[in-house]
Amino acid sequence: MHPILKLVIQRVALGCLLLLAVSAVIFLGVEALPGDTAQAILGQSATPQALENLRQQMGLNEPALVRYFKWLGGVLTGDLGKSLTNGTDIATAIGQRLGNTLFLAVSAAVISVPLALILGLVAARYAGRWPDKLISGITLTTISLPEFVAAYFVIYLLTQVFPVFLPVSMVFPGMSLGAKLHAVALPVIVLVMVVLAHMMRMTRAAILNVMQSAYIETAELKGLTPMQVIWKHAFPNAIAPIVSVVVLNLAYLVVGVVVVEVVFSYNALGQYLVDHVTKRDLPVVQAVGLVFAAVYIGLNIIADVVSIVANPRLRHPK
Amino acid sequence: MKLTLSAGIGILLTAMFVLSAIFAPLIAPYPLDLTVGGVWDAPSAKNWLGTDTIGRDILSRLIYGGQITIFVALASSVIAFSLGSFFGFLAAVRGGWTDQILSRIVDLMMAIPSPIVALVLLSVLPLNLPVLILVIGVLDSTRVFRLARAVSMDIAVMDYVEAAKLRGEGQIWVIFREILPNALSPLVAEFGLRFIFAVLFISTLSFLGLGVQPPLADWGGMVKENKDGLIYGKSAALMPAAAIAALAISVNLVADWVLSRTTSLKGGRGA
Amino acid sequence: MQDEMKHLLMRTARGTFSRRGFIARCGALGISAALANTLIAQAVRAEGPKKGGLIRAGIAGGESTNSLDPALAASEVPFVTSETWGEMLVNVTPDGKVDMRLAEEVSSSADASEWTFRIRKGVEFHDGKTVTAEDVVATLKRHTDEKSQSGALGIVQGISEMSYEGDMVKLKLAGPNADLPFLMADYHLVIQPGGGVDNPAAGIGAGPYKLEVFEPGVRIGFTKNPNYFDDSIGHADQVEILVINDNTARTAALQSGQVHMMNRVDPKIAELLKGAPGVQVKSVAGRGHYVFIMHCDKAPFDNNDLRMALKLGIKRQEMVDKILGGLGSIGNDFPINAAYPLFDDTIPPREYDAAQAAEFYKKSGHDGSPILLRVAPGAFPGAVDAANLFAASAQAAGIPLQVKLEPDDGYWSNVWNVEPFCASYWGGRPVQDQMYSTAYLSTADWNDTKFKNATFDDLVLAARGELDEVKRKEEYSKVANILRDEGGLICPMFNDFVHGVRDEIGGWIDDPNQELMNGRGLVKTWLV
Amino acid sequence: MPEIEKNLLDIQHLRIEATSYPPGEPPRDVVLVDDVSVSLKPGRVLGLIGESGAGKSTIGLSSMAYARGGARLAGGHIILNGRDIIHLTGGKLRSLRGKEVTYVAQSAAASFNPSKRLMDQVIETTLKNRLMPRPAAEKRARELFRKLGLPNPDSFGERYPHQVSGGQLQRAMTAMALCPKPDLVVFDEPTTALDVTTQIEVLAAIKEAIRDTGVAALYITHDLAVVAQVADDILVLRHGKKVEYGTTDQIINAPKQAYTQALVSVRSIDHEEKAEAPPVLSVAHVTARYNGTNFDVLKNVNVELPAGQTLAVVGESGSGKSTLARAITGLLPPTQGKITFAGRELSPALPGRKRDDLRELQMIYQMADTAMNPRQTVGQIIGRPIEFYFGLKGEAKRVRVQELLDQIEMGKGFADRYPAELSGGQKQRVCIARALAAKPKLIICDEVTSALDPLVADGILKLLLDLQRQENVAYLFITHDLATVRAIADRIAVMYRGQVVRYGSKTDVLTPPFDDYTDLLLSSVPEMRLGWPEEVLEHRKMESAGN
Repeated sequence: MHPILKLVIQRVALGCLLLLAVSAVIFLGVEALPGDTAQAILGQSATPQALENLRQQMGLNEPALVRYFKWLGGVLTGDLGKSLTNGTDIATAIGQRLGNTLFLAVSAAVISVPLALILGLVAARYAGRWPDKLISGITLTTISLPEFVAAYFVIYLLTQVFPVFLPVSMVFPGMSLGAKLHAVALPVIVLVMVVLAHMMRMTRAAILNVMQSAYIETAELKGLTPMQVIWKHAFPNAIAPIVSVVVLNLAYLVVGVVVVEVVFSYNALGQYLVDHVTKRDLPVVQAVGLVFAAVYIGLNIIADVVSIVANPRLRHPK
Repeated sequence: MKLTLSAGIGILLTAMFVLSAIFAPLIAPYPLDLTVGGVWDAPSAKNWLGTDTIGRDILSRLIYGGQITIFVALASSVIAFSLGSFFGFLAAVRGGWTDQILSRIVDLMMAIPSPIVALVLLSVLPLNLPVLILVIGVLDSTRVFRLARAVSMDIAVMDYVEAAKLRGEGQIWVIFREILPNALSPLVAEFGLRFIFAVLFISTLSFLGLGVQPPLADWGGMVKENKDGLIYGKSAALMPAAAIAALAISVNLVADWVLSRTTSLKGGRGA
Repeated sequence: MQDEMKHLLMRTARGTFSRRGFIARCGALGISAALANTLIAQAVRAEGPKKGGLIRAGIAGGESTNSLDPALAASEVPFVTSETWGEMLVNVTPDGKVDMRLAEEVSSSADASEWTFRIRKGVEFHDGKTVTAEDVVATLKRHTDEKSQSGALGIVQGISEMSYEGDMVKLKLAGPNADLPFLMADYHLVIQPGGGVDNPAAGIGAGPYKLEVFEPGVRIGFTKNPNYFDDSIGHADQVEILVINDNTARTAALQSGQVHMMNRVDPKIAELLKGAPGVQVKSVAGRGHYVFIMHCDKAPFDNNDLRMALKLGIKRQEMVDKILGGLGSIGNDFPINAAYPLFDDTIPPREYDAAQAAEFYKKSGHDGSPILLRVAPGAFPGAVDAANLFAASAQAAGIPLQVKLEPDDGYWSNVWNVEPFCASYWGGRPVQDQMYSTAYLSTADWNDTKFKNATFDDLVLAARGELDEVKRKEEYSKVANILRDEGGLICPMFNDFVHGVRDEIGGWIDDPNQELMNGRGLVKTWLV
Repeated sequence: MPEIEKNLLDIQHLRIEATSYPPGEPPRDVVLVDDVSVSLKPGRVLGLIGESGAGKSTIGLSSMAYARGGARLAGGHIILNGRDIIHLTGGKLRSLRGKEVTYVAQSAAASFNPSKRLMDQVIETTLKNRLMPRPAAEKRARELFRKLGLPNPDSFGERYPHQVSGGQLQRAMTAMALCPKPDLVVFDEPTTALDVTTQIEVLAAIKEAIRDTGVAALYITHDLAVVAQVADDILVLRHGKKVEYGTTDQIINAPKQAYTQALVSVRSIDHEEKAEAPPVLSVAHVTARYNGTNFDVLKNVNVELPAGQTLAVVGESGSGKSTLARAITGLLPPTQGKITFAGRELSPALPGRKRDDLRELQMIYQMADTAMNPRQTVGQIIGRPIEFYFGLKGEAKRVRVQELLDQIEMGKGFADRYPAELSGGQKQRVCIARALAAKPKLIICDEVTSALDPLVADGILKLLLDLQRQENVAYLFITHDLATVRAIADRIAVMYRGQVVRYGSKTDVLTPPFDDYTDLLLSSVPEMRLGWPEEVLEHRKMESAGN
């Protein structure tokens, strides 16, 4: 078997193992959260009778491990259970909101990733000169700005001063793509601001790091133009680190955007989680947590696989 | 390596923030919670940065807020660091099972997105500074662990470490005398970045209502208090926001500088 | 001047200019109020409602955990939702009269202990079934069930016997109650087919709009119910609720025209919002009040001296000015104000008195450990600031009051009614009795101050059955005084309901009962 | 009348400067090359020779108007094909590089882009300058591969750098340099990184290629014996200044300057092998493998080292000589066999060893820079073992440190310096002192001189011999350089593929008849004689033909 294939398979298997472990941690961890679930659900109007009924119905009296495996079985068969607070089927609820989350993430990624790479290359090309300083300065500012600040700033600018976009970015099934894109414009702008800087800086760093190698000098002594040197000789060898940071940011776009969702009342997974955490709606918290972890691990696997494939030593063994 | 202009600015600003935080009671023109003006007065000679939602002096609150923000951020990044780097070094030096176990645990922790964990934890745990600091610190220590491990892995293969082992030195000596001094500068730079991360993270948490609690004020909370005025061009919320950004930027500049120094120490080619 | 009159008149007719304002303006122009009123009436008739279109409301107070079961409705969005798809036996009109809905006639026995409702004929549920007396009884029965956790439990518990024959519903009460029709207007008591027993969250009712999409915590969409029995309301073809809990986003949405109306305009920005083009600020003096509630059964608040100390340690006028931006009136530590019938305006308002407060505090023998006041920004607009002001003034009186900020999400399930001392608000009720029996009777299941006082209970019950207005007013006065001096309620202010409404909206009426025209803002307005 | 041939390259009064940033000090300008003039006619080969820091590479690269990290061409003229290129920039400069002048770097392994096929890299400049269409370029490349004696030249270009050996890469790099038919090729220590047996072949190949293509060349090296083989003229440099400039024959046979004479006479130390003595170390039937691998890097090794004497372990990279050291120190516990040290058997693994075992068995490394903690002063570095083994503190320790510093011929004031402030030789001396501080019976020296310039290396060897006399300490001396072996060994073990192929006293090992490998090894050692590599290779051809 080709060594790459072997490595990739190993990596994927490892990821699945990790995911399994994570699922256990999430389940038991959430179970261990302080606070009486039943009480939290029924809230003020909870009579002892109702509480007891609920505990029974939730099987809170069974041992944790049993409940974990029951849950896991459900997950594997695509059944995430029902929300305790309003009895809706979690899988379907998550399905739609995950769709929205991904939609936002992808829209932001499509803009930010290429932009980041280009800026990174340019900055590396003119390292230490004014274009580099300019780019670095701008990105440094955006990286240092809390999301919510950026968010309110664009709201003020683009819905009040220049009313071109809508401040509330809810998207619904049946909206046309155009309408959706128009709706999420503001959160996308904010997210791009946030992730662009990081990716661009890492791209620049990775390239400059490779620029230290002797074969770059060889390329220079071949009389290649600086851009040729970077593009032909530096970039191919900087792919692995760049990919890993890109993936890191993609993951962030999926799991880290609660604030943006809140500010723009964007109906995605983050807010869904926040709402249910405080209600101790355990099944939901566990399900969402698992989904997030899965996305995260999945992306990391992709990153590893890419860097494996990008490595000529592995691609063309001796 | 000479001190660059940007680094100079960074150090200057950082120092300014820290000092004003330390001597807050001395410099703040008004007490934290005193109402001295109307709602959202514009900046004036009396209130340099204007007043907030219930007419408290923003400058004063900024200064006191800095105290909290910087303290919490500092404390949590210190925790993140002591934890992360110690275990990172241990993993690198011990290798074998120790490394395996520690690394897998960290993988596990990192596989569950930290904002989510923070959200879940903080919305159920009692909200006070120690808890806040601890949560941020522990969550953040994983990244430090990775870095510390990577850096010390490079150092651990150096001949002088092998020499120390051959001499019969104990692990503590190897970690603290042979590895730590050489891993310091990249770690210092990382510390800067972690600190910024903590500042932003705290602000965000406070913004979500899960962070610093009144009557204490931190910058994130202040933005939250005053944000409603933003869309009417009331500058109140921009002040703490700017403060956060300024602090982050200045520390960033310093960190970048340290980082560039360390890479230039590592050498690469050239005269 | 002619033009100005016309313009104002038109806007008044559409409800985008307040009646009061118009009459005042007329006064300024030397026109008698009487004439002004007739002018308005004519104008409104001339203007008339426009049909069609889509009306959107941006409403705060909804979570993705909300359910469609009217019994569970506890916050703003579910309330407006059930008011839009559901229909009750009766409503309450802005001027406090009973408004016949599914019931077309109400009558009572002489001692007000037995009531009969005649159900309107030929009204259909959204699923095509006809509304019958049986459905009504089934509905009421469902709310009496312990497990249903209905917010109306307290109300229906007062009914000892329900029966129907033909289109008549008979209710025998445990004790006499002159206000029963008002109770039947409670928003939990949406009439559902078969009482909604088999599927309470189906969203099937007899209301003016049919439920189209229900995305809890996001949006709820409706289309017009063609078979609705009353075409004087329900003008738009479609209406939609967008759940926007974030104040800034909500306001921005209104200004950018993304929504036509919003609730909970933060008083701080009311002034600023008035300046914005195309937007009206509608502030309605209502029965809603912002409160700090203590559990009378939990230390240290089980000590009345401490409670009194806190009551004296708050600056009410400052609250009204700073928190309500003047859009409200001071409260007097009982939940009733001039907006209620039979209100006793002779009870002296309680003033801030540091000395006395300190005295009471000393008397209470409290150990001086910090007294935690829990508050979330969403408890009521400006809640956090209010709490900080309270803390400041109390500390000035030597009371170690400390504010503890809680997250918005889940505040109503984890803090309110759970923690012994927190900020809260009440929307108010159409009549005094209902207010008291919902929250202050020992048996009340929303008794969020855990106030248990036999004499108080007896007085409330007596007043409830009392048909003699004078006697009744005296009794309510006593009730108010007991609560004011012994209760766990600190009520510094009655808030106006402050709404933002766009100029395109016609037919807006100031309704003191509840926010958003008693929850029917989407139903009763139209697009101009 | 015949016109005189024009110079291809004319370097006049060249001055190259750089700015250095010493830690903790203000940056200052240093002169790398100072007033050097030299000229080169077409088709001729000029050897640039000198120790590290002599500025030979800097001059070589200046002929491409290129200066490394931060250095700048500060003065003089570089006239190539009749025009001064010192101030060329942009397109003009780029069309010069890789077309008129090409470059062969010291470490081809690092100088090839790991993620591109060799062929694409070899013909890159040819295509870029549109010298010929791709097929033609590839054809030429294959020819060059063949000429340079690369294995199956037709498919060689399809490989990636990591798929071929160091020697082959070095030849590929030469092919890359020759491909665009340049006027001048700069060879920068092209064989230094190679094993002797490979070096001789590459050297011959390069020499032949130069002759056939008639290209002019600058050949940079620190090894006179090597440069003697290829160069027509030699420029001897020191500290960036010209020392001596003349024909190869003159420089080698009649050096005028003292420094040149020193270079020529380097490695002339010899030393009498000592009589038998009881062994301080004996390695019996040691076999070892790295865990996770399934083949033995040491196969049944048996050697003995008499007290106070030197056992030289010779072999090329990968022969397992360093592994032997690791096995003895306990870093790599043997799978079989036993190691007896000072009469007692050592526990195979490091943790099991007694403190005295550790103390009496010290080690010195090849790379002195990585062998010392850059954050510790010389005093701390040497002082630690003193404190650790003998518990000396404060003044006593300081005195002992100074003693040792004197022993390694480093005067006062060094104790407070950091490694970064020392020269290569000084660093290695400090390492020796650190070993001595433990009062060891045996010091393992792993290639301790191979990273140093010849003269410095000699100094170190002399020092080691003196110390052996004074302290009666034994050395296990690992090296690939037979000259060094001659200089210091009492006994020799020749290793090849993890086995000791020849073992005995120096005289026995170095006198014929040889086994094949030792023969190969010995014959590959560079000699000053002109035409030496050809002879050797010719001889080998015949032998292999004979068998």
